[in-house]
Amino acid sequence: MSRMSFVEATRQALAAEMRRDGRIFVLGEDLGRGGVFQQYRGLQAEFGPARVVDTPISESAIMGVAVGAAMCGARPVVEMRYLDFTLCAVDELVNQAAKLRYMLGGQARVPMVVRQPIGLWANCAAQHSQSLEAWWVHVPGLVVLCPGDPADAGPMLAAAIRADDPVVLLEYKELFPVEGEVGDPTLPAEIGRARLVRPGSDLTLVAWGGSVREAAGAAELLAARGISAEVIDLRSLWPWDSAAVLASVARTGHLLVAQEATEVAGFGAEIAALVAEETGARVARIGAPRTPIPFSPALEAAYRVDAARIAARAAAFLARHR
Amino acid sequence: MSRMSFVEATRQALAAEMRRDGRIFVLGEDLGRGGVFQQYRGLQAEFGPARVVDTPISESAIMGVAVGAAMCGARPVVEMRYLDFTLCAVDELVNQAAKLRYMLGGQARVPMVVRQPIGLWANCAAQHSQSLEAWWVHVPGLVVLCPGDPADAGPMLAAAIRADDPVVLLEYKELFPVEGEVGDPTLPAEIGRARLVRPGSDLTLVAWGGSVREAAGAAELLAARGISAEVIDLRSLWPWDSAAVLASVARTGHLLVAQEATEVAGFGAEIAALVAEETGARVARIGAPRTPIPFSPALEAAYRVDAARIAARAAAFLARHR
Amino acid sequence: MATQIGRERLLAHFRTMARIRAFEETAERLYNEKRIPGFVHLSSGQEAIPAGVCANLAAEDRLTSTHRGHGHTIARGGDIQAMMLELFGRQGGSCGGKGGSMHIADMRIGMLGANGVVAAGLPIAVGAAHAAKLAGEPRVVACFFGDGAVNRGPFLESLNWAAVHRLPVLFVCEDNRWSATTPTRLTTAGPGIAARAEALGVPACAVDGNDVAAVDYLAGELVASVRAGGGPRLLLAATYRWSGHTSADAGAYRDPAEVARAKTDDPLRRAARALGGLGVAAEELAAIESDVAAELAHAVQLAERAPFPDPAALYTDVQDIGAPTARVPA
Amino acid sequence: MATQIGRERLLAHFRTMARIRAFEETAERLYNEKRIPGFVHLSSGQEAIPAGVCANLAAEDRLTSTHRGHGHTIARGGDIQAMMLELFGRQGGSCGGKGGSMHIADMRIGMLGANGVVAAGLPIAVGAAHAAKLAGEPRVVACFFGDGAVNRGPFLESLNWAAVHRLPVLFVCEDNRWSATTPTRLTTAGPGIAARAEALGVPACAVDGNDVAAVDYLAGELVASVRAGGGPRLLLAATYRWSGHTSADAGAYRDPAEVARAKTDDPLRRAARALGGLGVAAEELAAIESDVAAELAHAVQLAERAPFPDPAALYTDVQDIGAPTARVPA
Ligand SMILES: Cc1ncc(C[n+]2csc(CCOP(=O)(O)OP(=O)(O)O)c2C)c(N)n1
Ligand SMILES: Cc1ncc(C[n+]2csc(CCOP(=O)(O)OP(=O)(O)O)c2C)c(N)n1
Ligand SMILES: [Mg+2]
Ligand SMILES: [Mg+2]
Repeated sequence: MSRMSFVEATRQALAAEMRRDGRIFVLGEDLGRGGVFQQYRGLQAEFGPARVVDTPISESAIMGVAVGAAMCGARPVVEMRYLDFTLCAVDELVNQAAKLRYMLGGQARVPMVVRQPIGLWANCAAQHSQSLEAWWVHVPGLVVLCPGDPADAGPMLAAAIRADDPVVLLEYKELFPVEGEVGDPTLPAEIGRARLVRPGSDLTLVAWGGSVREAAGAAELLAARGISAEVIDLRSLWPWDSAAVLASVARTGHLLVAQEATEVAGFGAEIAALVAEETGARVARIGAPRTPIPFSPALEAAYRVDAARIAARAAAFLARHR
Repeated sequence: MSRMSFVEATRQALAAEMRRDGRIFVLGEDLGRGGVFQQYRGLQAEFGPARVVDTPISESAIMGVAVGAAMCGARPVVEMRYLDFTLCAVDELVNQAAKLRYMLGGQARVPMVVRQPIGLWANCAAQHSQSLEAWWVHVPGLVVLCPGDPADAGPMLAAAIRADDPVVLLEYKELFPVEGEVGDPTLPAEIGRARLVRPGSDLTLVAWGGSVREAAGAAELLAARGISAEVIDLRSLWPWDSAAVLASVARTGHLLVAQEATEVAGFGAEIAALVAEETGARVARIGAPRTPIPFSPALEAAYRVDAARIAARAAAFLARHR
Repeated sequence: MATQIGRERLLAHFRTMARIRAFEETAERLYNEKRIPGFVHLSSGQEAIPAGVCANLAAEDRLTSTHRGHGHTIARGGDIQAMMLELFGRQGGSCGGKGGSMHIADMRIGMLGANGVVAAGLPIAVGAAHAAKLAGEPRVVACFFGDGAVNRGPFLESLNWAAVHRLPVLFVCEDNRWSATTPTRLTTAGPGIAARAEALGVPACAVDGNDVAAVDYLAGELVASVRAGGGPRLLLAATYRWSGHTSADAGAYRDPAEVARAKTDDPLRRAARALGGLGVAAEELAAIESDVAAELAHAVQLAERAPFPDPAALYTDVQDIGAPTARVPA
Repeated sequence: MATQIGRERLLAHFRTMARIRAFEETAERLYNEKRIPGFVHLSSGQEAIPAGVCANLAAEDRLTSTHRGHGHTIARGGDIQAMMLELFGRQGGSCGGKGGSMHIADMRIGMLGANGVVAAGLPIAVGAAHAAKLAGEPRVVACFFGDGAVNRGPFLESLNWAAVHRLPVLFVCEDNRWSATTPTRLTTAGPGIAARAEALGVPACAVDGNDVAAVDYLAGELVASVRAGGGPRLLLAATYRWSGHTSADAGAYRDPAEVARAKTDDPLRRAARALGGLGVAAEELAAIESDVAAELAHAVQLAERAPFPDPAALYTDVQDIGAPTARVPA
C-alpha cells in the first residue's frame, strides 16, 4: 500500500501493461504531451510515438482505426479526451466495435479499451461534462467500467486492457488528482464485483465513479441524523454486481441510487427497476435534472448531485416509507 | 375517419404542413425517389428539390445543416433513413441540436424534426434494426415521440413539426404499411398524452411503437387465460404520461413494460423505476436480450419480444405476486 | 483490351468473374422467389474490379468491403457454400447466420467484413494496416468502397490517417455513378474523387473498371508500391451497377437506355473476347460457366436443406465478460 | 503592408484588434488570478483575421465561431460587457451565464455561437446559409475554424454541401499551425488546406493573416463573390497563437524561439506602423489603447459585482415541451 493519485495509478498500470505486451498501443490527441489530464505523461518517451500515437483531430478515425487494429491482433487503447467527443465516433463504437464479433459469427474479436474522461470538472459546461454511462450499458457487446477511487484506477485499466471485449472505461475527471491508499496498481481487477464502501443497516446507497465520494459524504450526514446507510461502489456497470446490491437491500429494505448523470433514463433506472422487480423493496433515485450542464458556478451548484442532496433525498425517502 | 396506412398518413401530414408553412424543408438521402419507405413519395414533385432535398451521404452534415438552418428561421425535417445511421450524426444531434438553446441562454431555438425509422424489419440485422429510444430520452433538450398506430402517425408528425424544440420522431418500420382507421392525419396531436388501447383490471401493460400491437396481442392471449390486462400506448416518450400510467397501476396494482429494445438500461427501466418509486406496486419488464440483432430468421424469432413472450412474462409475473 | 496479360491469368479472372456473376444472379433469383430473408446488394457488372484487385493480394493481405460485398469475398477466394448458407441464415454460414449478406466476412482469407454503414470500412482498413505496420508484418490492406462514400467524413479522416502514417492501404473506389437511387454527381462537388484523394496525400490512378486486365495491371503496380512502403494509393475504377440498389429495388429511376448501354460493356464478355484473341475456344469458357452454374446450384441445394442455427446461438459471440444469459423460453 | 487601405478603415481595424487583444489579456489575467471559472481559449496574435473579415460583413450576415471565439464576437460588434459577464458566469452575460467562454454567442449580431466541439461550427454555418438561400434572403455566412479542424469529417461534408448548393458561405481557416499541443503538420497529410478545399469544389485563397489590410481586402473580394451568388469560398489565413492552447496551458511544448519570432509579427504593431505611414500620430493610437483599457477595466468591475444567475435559471431555456421541473431544494 502506498499513497498515490488516481491518475498516477492509471499511468503505472498502463506502462506495466505496455511493457508486458508489445501489441498494446495508445491513440488519441496530444498524448505525446501527456494528454489533458496527464494520464500519458512520460509514456511517449518510454514507448515511442508508434505506440503512443498523436492522432489528428479525427475521432471517427481514432475509434475506427482502433476497431480495425483490434480485429487484426493489436490491443488498442483509445483516448477520447472527454466523453463528449465520443459523440463524434458513435458509429465506430456502437455499430462497429460492439457488434462486429457478433455480426461475424465469432470470427473476430475487438479487444480495445475506450477511455472516456467523464463528468463535471472545472465549469467546462454542456459539451465537456456529460455522463452518458447509461448509453453504453444499453449497447450489447460493450463492457462498461467506472472506477470510483484511486485503488481501483490502475487495476480496472489493466483488466480492461486484458479483456478480449471492447471495454468503455469511464474515468471521472474530478477523481484524477485524488490521492488514496493504493495496492499494486498494475494488478488487474476482477470485473463485475462491487465494493462495500461503508456498512449500514437502514438504507442501501449505490453509486459509482465520482458519486461514490458524494454518497459516502451523504452517509456521514445521515449518520449524524441517526440513519445508517450502507454505501456500495458499483465499479463495473456492465456487468454489474446485482447480487451484492440485492443482498444489501435484503438487509436494509431500502435502495437509493445516486448518480451524477441525468436522472431520467439514467443507469440508476436500471438498478432501481431490477431491485424493484426482484425484491419489492422500496427504491428511489437521485440524479441530475433533465437540463444541459450549465457553465455558471451558481447554476452548477444547483445542478450537482452532492452529498447534501443525496442525504436529503435519502432522509425524505425513508421518512415516507418507514 | 377513413382507412389509411401509417405511411400514407405521414405523407399527408407532411404535405399539409409544407403547404401551410414555406419555412419547412425536408432533407435526407434519396427523398426525390420517395425514400426507403416511400414516406416522401410525390413530395419533390409538389414542392421541388429545394424543399425536398436529396442530400449527399453525409449524415453529420444532414443533421448539422438542419441545426444551423433551424437556428436561422427554417423548419427542417431530417430523414435519417434508419435510426442506426443517426449514430453517424450524434454530435450534431446531442451536443448541438439538443443543447444550443440552453448554451446560448435562450437566444436561439432549434426547431427541427429528426425522423428515425426504428426497429426490426425484413431481417436487416445488427446495423439496420436498432431501437435506441432510451438514449434520446436521456438527453435534455430533446422531445421524443413514437406513434404506435396509423391514427397517430400523421398527427404526431404534424405536432413535431410545429414544436419549437428539436424532436426525435421514432417511426417503427414494421408499422409503415399497416392500415387502420384514421381521423384527420394533418391535425397535430397533443404531445405527452398516452392512449388507452384496451382497458383491464389485473395488470397494466405499457408499450410504444411496434410493441403496442404485441402488447395488445398479449392481452388477448391473457384474456383467454382469465387475466385482464390494461394496455397503454405511451405515444410520447419524452415527455411521457406518468399520470396515466400511475392511475392505471393504482387500479391494477401491477405494471409490466414491454419494449422491442434491449431490456438492460432501456426506457422501460425508467417507467418501472418511476412507478416503483411512486407507488410501491409490483413492476416487471420485458425487452430484448443484451445481444446485437441477428440476421437469421431463426435467431430473430428467438430475439423478438412478441405477444406470446409478453403474455408469458405477464402470467409468470402475476403468478409470483398474487 | 490493350493491356498485356497472359492467357492463364485472364482465364482465372474470367472464372472469378463468372463465379461472382453467377452468385449475384442466383441471389437475385432467390430473393425474388422469397427463398432468402433480408435484402441483397448485387454487384453484377462490377466484377472486374474485385477480380483484378484481389489477384494482386498475397495470402497474408487483408481487405474490407461494403454493403455490396459478395464480389470482394468471392474474388478473395471465399467459400461460396458458406456464403450461400449465410444468405439463407443457416448453420455453417460464413457468420453462422448472424450477419447475413450485409455482414459477410471470412477471417481465414483476411476478409474483415462487408459493412452496412457506408464508409465504415475505411477506418477499419486503415486500422488493419496500422496494426500490420506496428507489428512489422508485411501485409497490404485493400479497402473497397463506392463513389457515394466519398461524401462521408470518414473518407477524409481515413485517407489522411493512412497518408500521415504511410500505411500499406490500397483504397479502391468502385465508381458506379450511383449512390442508391441518386446519381452521385448531383451530390458531389469538386473536380473528382482522384483530386480528393490527392488533396489528402494519397496518390490516385483512374482505370476502366470493366477491363479486368487493366484493373489487374494497375492494381499490381499500386499494390507493389504500397507493399514497398510507399504509403497508401487510391485506385478509381469506373463501372456501372446493372441491378437496382438492393434486390428490392427495380431501379425504375434510371434511364433504361443508360442501363442498356452499360450492359453492352460487360466485363465478362470483354474478357471472353480477349481470351478468344489469345486462342481460347468458346467451348472452354462455356465449360467454365457451366461448372460455375453447377457449383452454385449445388450450394443452393445444400443451403436450402441446411438446418437453421440453434436458437441458443442467439446468445453466443456477444462478449466474454458480462455475456447475456438466455431468457427462459416463453 | 502593400495593400491599399484608407486611414479611417485601418484605424477602425486597429481599434477592433486592440479591443480583442485587451479582452484576451484581461481574460488571461482573470484566469490566472482565479477570478473567472472554467477555461478560456485566447486569440492574442490572431486578431487581424476576425477584424479584416468581419469588416466585410453586412448587418444581415451571420457567422459561426470556434472554441476560440472572443475575437470573432468582438470583431462582429459584440457587447464586451455582456461577454465579460458571461466569462464570470453572471446575470446579464451574453448567454445568461449558461454557456461561458466556449459557447459565447450573440444572435442580435448574427453570431451563432462559439462551439466546444472542433469543426462543429462548419455544418451549422452551412445550414445558416442553406436557410438564407431557401428563404431568398441575401445573407452571407462567415465560418471560422482552425487548421486542426480540417482533419475532422464535418470539414469534408460541409464544404461539399456548400459547393453542391452554391451556398453563400465564406469559410475562414485560421491557420495558427497548432492543434492544441500538437503541430498540425504532423497530423495532416497532403499539399495543404487550400488544396483540400478546391478538391471539394470550394475555391481557396491564401493570405497573410497578420496583415489586417490584406485580410480585409481579400475577404472583401471573396464576400462580394459569395454575395453575388458565386458559391462558397475559402480564405486561408496564416497566423500564430501567442498563448497556450487554453489559459491553463503554459505552452511549454513549443520552442520559445518560435513563439518569440511569431510575436515580432504582431498584427497590431503592423497596423500601427502602417497608420504611422498614413500620418496617424502615435498619440492617437495610444489614446485608442487607453480607451480600450478603460472599457475593459470597467467591464470587469461591473461583471465582478454583478449577481450570479438565480438558481431557478438552471431549469429555463431547455425546451418548451417536456421542460424540466425544478427539484425540491435539499
Ligand atoms: C452512413 C450510411 N448512410 C446511408 C446508408 C444507406 N445506403 C446504403 S448503400 C448507399 C449508397 C452507397 O453508394 P456507394 O457508396 O456509391 O456504393 P454502391 O451502392 O454504389 O456500391 C446508401 C445511401 C448507409 N448504409 N450508411
Ligand atoms: C471533436 C473535438 N475533438 C477534440 C477537441 C479538443 N480540442 C479543442 S481545441 C483543439 C485544437 C483545435 O485546433 P485548431 O482547429 O487548429 O484550432 P486552434 O485551437 O488552433 O484555434 C482540440 C484538439 C474538441 N474540442 N473537439
Ligand atoms: Mg455507387
Ligand atoms: Mg490551430
